Amino acid sequence: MTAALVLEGVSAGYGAVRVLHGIDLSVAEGSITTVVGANGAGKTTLLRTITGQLRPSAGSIRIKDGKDLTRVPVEDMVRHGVALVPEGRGVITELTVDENLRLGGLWRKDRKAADEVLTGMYELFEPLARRRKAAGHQLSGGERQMLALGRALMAAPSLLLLDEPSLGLAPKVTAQILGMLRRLRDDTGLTVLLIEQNVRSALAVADHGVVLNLGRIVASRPAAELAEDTDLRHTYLGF
Amino acid sequence: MSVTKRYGFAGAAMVLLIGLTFVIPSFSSYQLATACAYLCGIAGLTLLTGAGGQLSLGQAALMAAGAYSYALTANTMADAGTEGPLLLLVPLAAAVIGAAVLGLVIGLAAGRLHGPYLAGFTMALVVALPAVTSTFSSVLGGDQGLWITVEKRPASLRGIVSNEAWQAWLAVVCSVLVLTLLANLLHGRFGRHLRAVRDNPVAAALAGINPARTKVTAFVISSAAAGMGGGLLAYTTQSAGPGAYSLVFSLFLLMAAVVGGIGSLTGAVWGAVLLVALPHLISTATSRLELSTDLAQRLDGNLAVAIFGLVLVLVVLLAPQGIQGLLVRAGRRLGQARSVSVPPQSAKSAPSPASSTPTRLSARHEPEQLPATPKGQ
Amino acid sequence: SPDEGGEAAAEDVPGITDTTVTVGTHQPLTGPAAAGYSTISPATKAYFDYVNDNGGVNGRTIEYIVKDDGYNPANTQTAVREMVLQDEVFALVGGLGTPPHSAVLDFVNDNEVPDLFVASGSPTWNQPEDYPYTYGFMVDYPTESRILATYAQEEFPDKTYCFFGQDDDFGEEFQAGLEAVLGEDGLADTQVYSTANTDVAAQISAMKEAGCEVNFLATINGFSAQAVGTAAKLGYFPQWMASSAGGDFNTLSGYLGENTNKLLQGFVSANYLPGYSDTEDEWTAKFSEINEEYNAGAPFDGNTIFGMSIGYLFVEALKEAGENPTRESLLEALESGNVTGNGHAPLGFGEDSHQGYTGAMLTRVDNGVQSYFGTPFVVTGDEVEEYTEERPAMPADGLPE
Amino acid sequence: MQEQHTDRSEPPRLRLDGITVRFGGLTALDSVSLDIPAGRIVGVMGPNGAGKTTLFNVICGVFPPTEGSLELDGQGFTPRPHNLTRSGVARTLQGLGLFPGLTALQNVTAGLAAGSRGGLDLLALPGAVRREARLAERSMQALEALGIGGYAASLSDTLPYGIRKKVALARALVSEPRLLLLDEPAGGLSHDDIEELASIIRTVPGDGCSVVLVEHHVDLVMDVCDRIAVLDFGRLIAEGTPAEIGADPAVADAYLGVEVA
Amino acid sequence: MDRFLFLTFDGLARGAVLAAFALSLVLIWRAARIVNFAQGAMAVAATYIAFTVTALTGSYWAGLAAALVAGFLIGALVERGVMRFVGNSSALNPVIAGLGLLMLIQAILGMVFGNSYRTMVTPFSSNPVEIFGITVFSSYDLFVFACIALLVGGLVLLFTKTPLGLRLRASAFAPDLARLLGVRTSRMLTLGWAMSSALGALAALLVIPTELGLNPHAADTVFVYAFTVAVIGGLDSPAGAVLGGLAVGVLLSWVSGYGGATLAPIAILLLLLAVLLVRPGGIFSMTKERTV
Ligand SMILES: Nc1ncnc2c1ncn2[C@@H]1O[C@H](COP(=O)(O)OP(=O)(O)OP(=O)(O)O)[C@@H](O)[C@H]1O
Ligand SMILES: Nc1ncnc2c1ncn2[C@@H]1O[C@H](COP(=O)(O)OP(=O)(O)OP(=O)(O)O)[C@@H](O)[C@H]1O
Ligand SMILES: [Mg+2]
Ligand SMILES: [Mg+2]
Repeated sequence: MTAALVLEGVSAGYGAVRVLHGIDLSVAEGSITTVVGANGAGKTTLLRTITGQLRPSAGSIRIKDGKDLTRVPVEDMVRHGVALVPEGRGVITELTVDENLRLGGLWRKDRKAADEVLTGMYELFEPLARRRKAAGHQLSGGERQMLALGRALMAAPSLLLLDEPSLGLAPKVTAQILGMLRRLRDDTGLTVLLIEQNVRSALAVADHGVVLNLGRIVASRPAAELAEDTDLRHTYLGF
Repeated sequence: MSVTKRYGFAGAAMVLLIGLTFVIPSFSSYQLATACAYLCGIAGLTLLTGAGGQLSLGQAALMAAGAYSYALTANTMADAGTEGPLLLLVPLAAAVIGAAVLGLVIGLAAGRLHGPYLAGFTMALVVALPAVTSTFSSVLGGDQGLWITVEKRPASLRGIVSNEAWQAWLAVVCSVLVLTLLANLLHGRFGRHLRAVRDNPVAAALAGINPARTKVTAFVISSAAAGMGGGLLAYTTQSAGPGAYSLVFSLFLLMAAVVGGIGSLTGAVWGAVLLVALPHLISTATSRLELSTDLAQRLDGNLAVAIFGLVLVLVVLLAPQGIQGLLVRAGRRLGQARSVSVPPQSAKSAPSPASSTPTRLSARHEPEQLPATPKGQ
Repeated sequence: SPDEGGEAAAEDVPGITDTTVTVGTHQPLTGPAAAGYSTISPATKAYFDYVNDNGGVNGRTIEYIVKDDGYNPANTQTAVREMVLQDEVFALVGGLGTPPHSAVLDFVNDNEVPDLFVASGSPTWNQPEDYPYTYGFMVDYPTESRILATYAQEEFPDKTYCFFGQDDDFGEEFQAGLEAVLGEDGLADTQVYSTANTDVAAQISAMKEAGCEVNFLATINGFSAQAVGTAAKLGYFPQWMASSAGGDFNTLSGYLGENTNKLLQGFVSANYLPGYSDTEDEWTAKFSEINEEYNAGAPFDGNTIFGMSIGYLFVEALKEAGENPTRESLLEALESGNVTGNGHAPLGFGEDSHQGYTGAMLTRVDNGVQSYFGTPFVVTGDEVEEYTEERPAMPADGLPE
Repeated sequence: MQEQHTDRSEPPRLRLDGITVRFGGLTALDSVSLDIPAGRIVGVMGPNGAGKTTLFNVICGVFPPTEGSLELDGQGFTPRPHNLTRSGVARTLQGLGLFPGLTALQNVTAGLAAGSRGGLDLLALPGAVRREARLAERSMQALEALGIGGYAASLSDTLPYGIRKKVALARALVSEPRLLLLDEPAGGLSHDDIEELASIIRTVPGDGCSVVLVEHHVDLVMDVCDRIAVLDFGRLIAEGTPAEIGADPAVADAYLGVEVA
Repeated sequence: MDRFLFLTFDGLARGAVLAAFALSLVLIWRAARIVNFAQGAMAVAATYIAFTVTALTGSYWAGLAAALVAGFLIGALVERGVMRFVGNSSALNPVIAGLGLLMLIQAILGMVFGNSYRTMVTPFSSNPVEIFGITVFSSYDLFVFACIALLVGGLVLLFTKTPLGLRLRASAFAPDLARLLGVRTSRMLTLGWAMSSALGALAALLVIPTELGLNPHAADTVFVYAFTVAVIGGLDSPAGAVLGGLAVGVLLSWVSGYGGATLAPIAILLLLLAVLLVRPGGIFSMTKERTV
């Protein structure tokens, strides 16, 4: 199996503060990999580094075709098939639901396909269909999270990065979303890098699990194995 | 700074500046007096805009309210035959009260506005000032404004200090007083409430702070400070007229506050100094240039304005935290250099990025939209 | 005699050394008002340079400090204090504008600095009791308007008179002069404008509807042009009678463009200084020459004449003040009545008057040429009389004896 | 569904009576009636957009209900946000709701604003300075009670997320409320932190304070709550003990869904 | 009645230009969340270029094209050269940078072109036409109306119907997010500035012939009124700018005509107050923002 994303010795931080220390990570194509870890472990920082919002101080980040992501500007990420659902419901509150969604597919040349996907999104996220014309700021927390996810999917990414998608979502919706991620993986070969606080569900849905602690990877194993390892869970995940 | 220290510092500053008037030429004393008057207005903006997040372009109108209150009170008292210290103190008090009352009226309306809407409203206010003075020209003296009968320096001082030095004394005492009171407010309960309302009005309300009242109060306080500034200007220049409190002047006050560093009252001091010294320095320097007649005519005045504009742009680009921010950073670097052997701060305290002043006036980046802000809604 | 003042050692007099006399002025070199007035002080400076090149005044060259105040009284206050306290000027010459100069009136008089030839038509400067150091220059607005009104009564009797003016002292004082002549209800309609709004269609259309036939203008040049231009657009062509502050043909044609000659045909305005288009005039010829040589050939217009005339008047006064002038001797020179200037009407300077030009002459535009006609008039009290005396002849080379 | 207004001798801490909220055409709350007994923890669950936050907003007076009324301790209650803490009600916001420009300690002290009525400490007289010191001390105790005293002097937006959540909680607790409204306090917290949060919430009713807890962490809600109400499309679809709710098929259908296999 | 109609028409003509200028402010606000205080000076600079081109070629239309191009370039230059580097540590900084640019540009114009007024020609007669004895618009006014209608229509379409418009808005509201979605925000920002500046230049070019003439300060008052107009209309709303512009134009005309020119600024202040008290975000502000 080829790797959709490979990090080698990636270090990054904010100013003088180093958050990530020599991360080595390989995400297999068409798999769901989850990164778990305590608050402040550096999970969000990891995603920010991959998407180019933060420049790594060392190491390389490559995608499937060997393309070095560290040289790709943020605005070209989607063109390389990388989409991010940022932490904290990155909804553009001044735009309507519809506009937010359309924005996600805007970079694509074929309008038709984008329109179809749009209809698909409304089917996927029913509550959004009811609020099509509502401005982003009117939405409830969970509605916003759905919108952010839908928008990222509009870009038809090959590598989807999710930062705590379950935050503030009803269990039913969380389950739906995770289920959907699996379906997308199976149907379209989508690769997912999932960051979750909700470790149990995350490990349940993922193929591979990575534990991040204080900016270092302390374990990287098949998800099922991780879920079984009580010692590790107690030490780093607290249950 | 503890309260005692603050009072000590204020006292020392007063003594020092008054002492200074004995060594500097009288024109410099006049400049000192104007700088102090400006300082009152700028410090008011620091509180309103810096800590309160309300962008006002109308500070000049409130200074004008102070100046006119001074003028009307002083002239009425003088006509009634009052003399002595009363003729100085009562009009000054009137200046503060007059501006505060106007500030209350405006604040009641402005308290509901935010960002550019408040800016637009306050700008319209300054622009309307000349119209107001000519509409009520029988009282306010129209375009030319009012002459003021002022109480000159006490007879006992006449031989010792120049009129300009005396004006500087008065301005120094009043502005240090204003600054101290503002510092008390900003470092106390009110400052906390003001910043809370600025940062998150809903959360502030839920914490028991009345956002509307806090905003209006900030407006009133800022206006009162401006009123003191206007009163001092009225005293030193013996006049109160609309031309002196134009939109341009209002914008200059704001520039001074920002360029000095809107995050702190010390920044306001730098701003006031700059506002007085910079144009002076630039025009002195440009007038030194030896130029051909033709060139001189093109550059006359324009060169000074161009340099001033350029300086503003450069300061914003190179020192966005203003002069005070620059000094603080330099100080910190110095401190760091000195204490290399001391281990970095305890691991517990999180890294603090260069402290910023979160004034959300132009809503350039709503924090919510920044992926860097975790989990906010 | 003024020479008595000469006994004081030159060093004791502020602004005077053995070789120099330093004077200052405040002018709007920048800001919105610069468009109308920023060319005046260069003209004055050109004249001073000319004098300096010709030996100066009693061996002293004139140093002329020009401070930009942007027409903002607050800046004027700083600028004038700097000149008086720091630069220690001998006198202020030609400070410009009513609001800016009003702001420093008390200060200069408290500091006993001669404050000469204020460039504004306000009667404020003529208060020798309260402001003994301040002298006017321009014919004041009420004087001008009396002359214009009197002429209108004679030339255009039984017409409907109206007034269009600036919403400040300029307009008010001008209007007062008109009403003194025409009577309380002599004006059928009065309209004002504010400099903040250049659209005057509302006012001009009102005057048209009121049937105004003779319109007096207390306007600065830009607004005279707006008034005339707007009226023409409305197909309205009344007789215009303008103040000297807003009747400069060259400037007006700059605003009005191509149609100037047609629009300004018959335009009457008051003036008292040599006309710049009057090439026959010896003063004009000389000033034009100086302008070429010392003012980099800047456009020669009413402002140039105005600036140079102020310069001339000051040099004349300085000469009169004696070998070693003092501030006192300078003022005595002015009070002596020997300083005459170059205007068509006499100066009012004397023991109990600091009034500048006491009268004016009228100009009319004919086929694109603005020229004087008739005799000058002077005003005493409410009386407008013809002034028959000759204008002072220009001394050799335009340098006061 | 069961009878909501069970007659008891003691009035409930909070009574919602037929609360309806409409935003234009959207009915966010549809005649919701609910009692919050004194000294109890009541959970409110429901799908996204069900109206949970809106319910809090009505209780806090952010906007008035379109219909219906409120009672606090048996008295009619027309809330206004800035008077809430004075009435003994405190609320945390979904998200954080901290003041980034203030330190952690100042953030908490701001929660005591209601106690320090009006006045401007213009002269910083000794009395005012002492009072400020007392407030700071109380706030410090609140921080320490949650074990985060060490962060008191840090600007709040430089703190780790978990700590910030606690600061927000401390700010609500410091005013010693009789009714505490928590909107998704566990959102974004890791497992450890949630356990800790649960134990903190459990201690609150010790002082007679009632808690209303809106949360999507079903485990947490089931664990700490005495009673649970479930909203769906603005309607109250179930109310009962955690066990009853857990067994309610309507709730499972509307909210819990099927666990991911 | 005639007079009333005359004043109304005159006010509409003037208001149209205010609207155009206000629209340019709205555009920059939407693109960068900045109130650009240098807008007036930038527009005047472009107008000077138009003036020079017209003087050289003798064609008004060449001048008009030059104004648009120059405006576009000046806007891009200001954004690329200055505004882009203004940090966002305080939202006040762009305001101050704008003021600095304002002074700089005006001073440079003064140095290069001098302070005096220059007459600008108009392509059509500015003499109003009389219909049924009532003086209405001049052909120049109609030309102005046409230009502005065209622009407003174009802008509305651009922003609501085109992907470019969506990109522009997205990068204005949330640049960081927009970038992640593939929007080249930096280009959008420059484009926004350039378009706005071109529009400002056009507005200046249209208004200056009806005023005193071209001068470094020619747009000072226009800027002040246009800012007020934009605030009245709601800074985010092009339609608001147009409506606000016409309203303020007519109000100015009525007040000057019936009450006296002096009262005009007071009337505007009162209008602003009235509007903002009822709608603190301007007439066309979006639905009230949800804060909790
Ligand atoms: N913009 C920033 N500037 C400075 N430090 C930061 C910044 N953002 C995060 N940090 C620090 O970097 C570390 C890692 O943060 P990060 O957000 O990556 O953690 P996380 O694993 O995503 O945590 P959480 O589970 O709370 O989302 C933390 O110590 C945090 O304080
Ligand atoms: N101020 C408002 N304006 C318009 N619609 C609103 C407003 N507030 C809430 N709504 C709508 O009302 C519904 C209920 O919102 P609410 O925030 O109460 O949901 P919630 O139950 O808290 O959801 P979540 O669990 O996702 O936070 C949503 O559809 C929301 O879009
Ligand atoms: Mg994170
Ligand atoms: Mg909610």
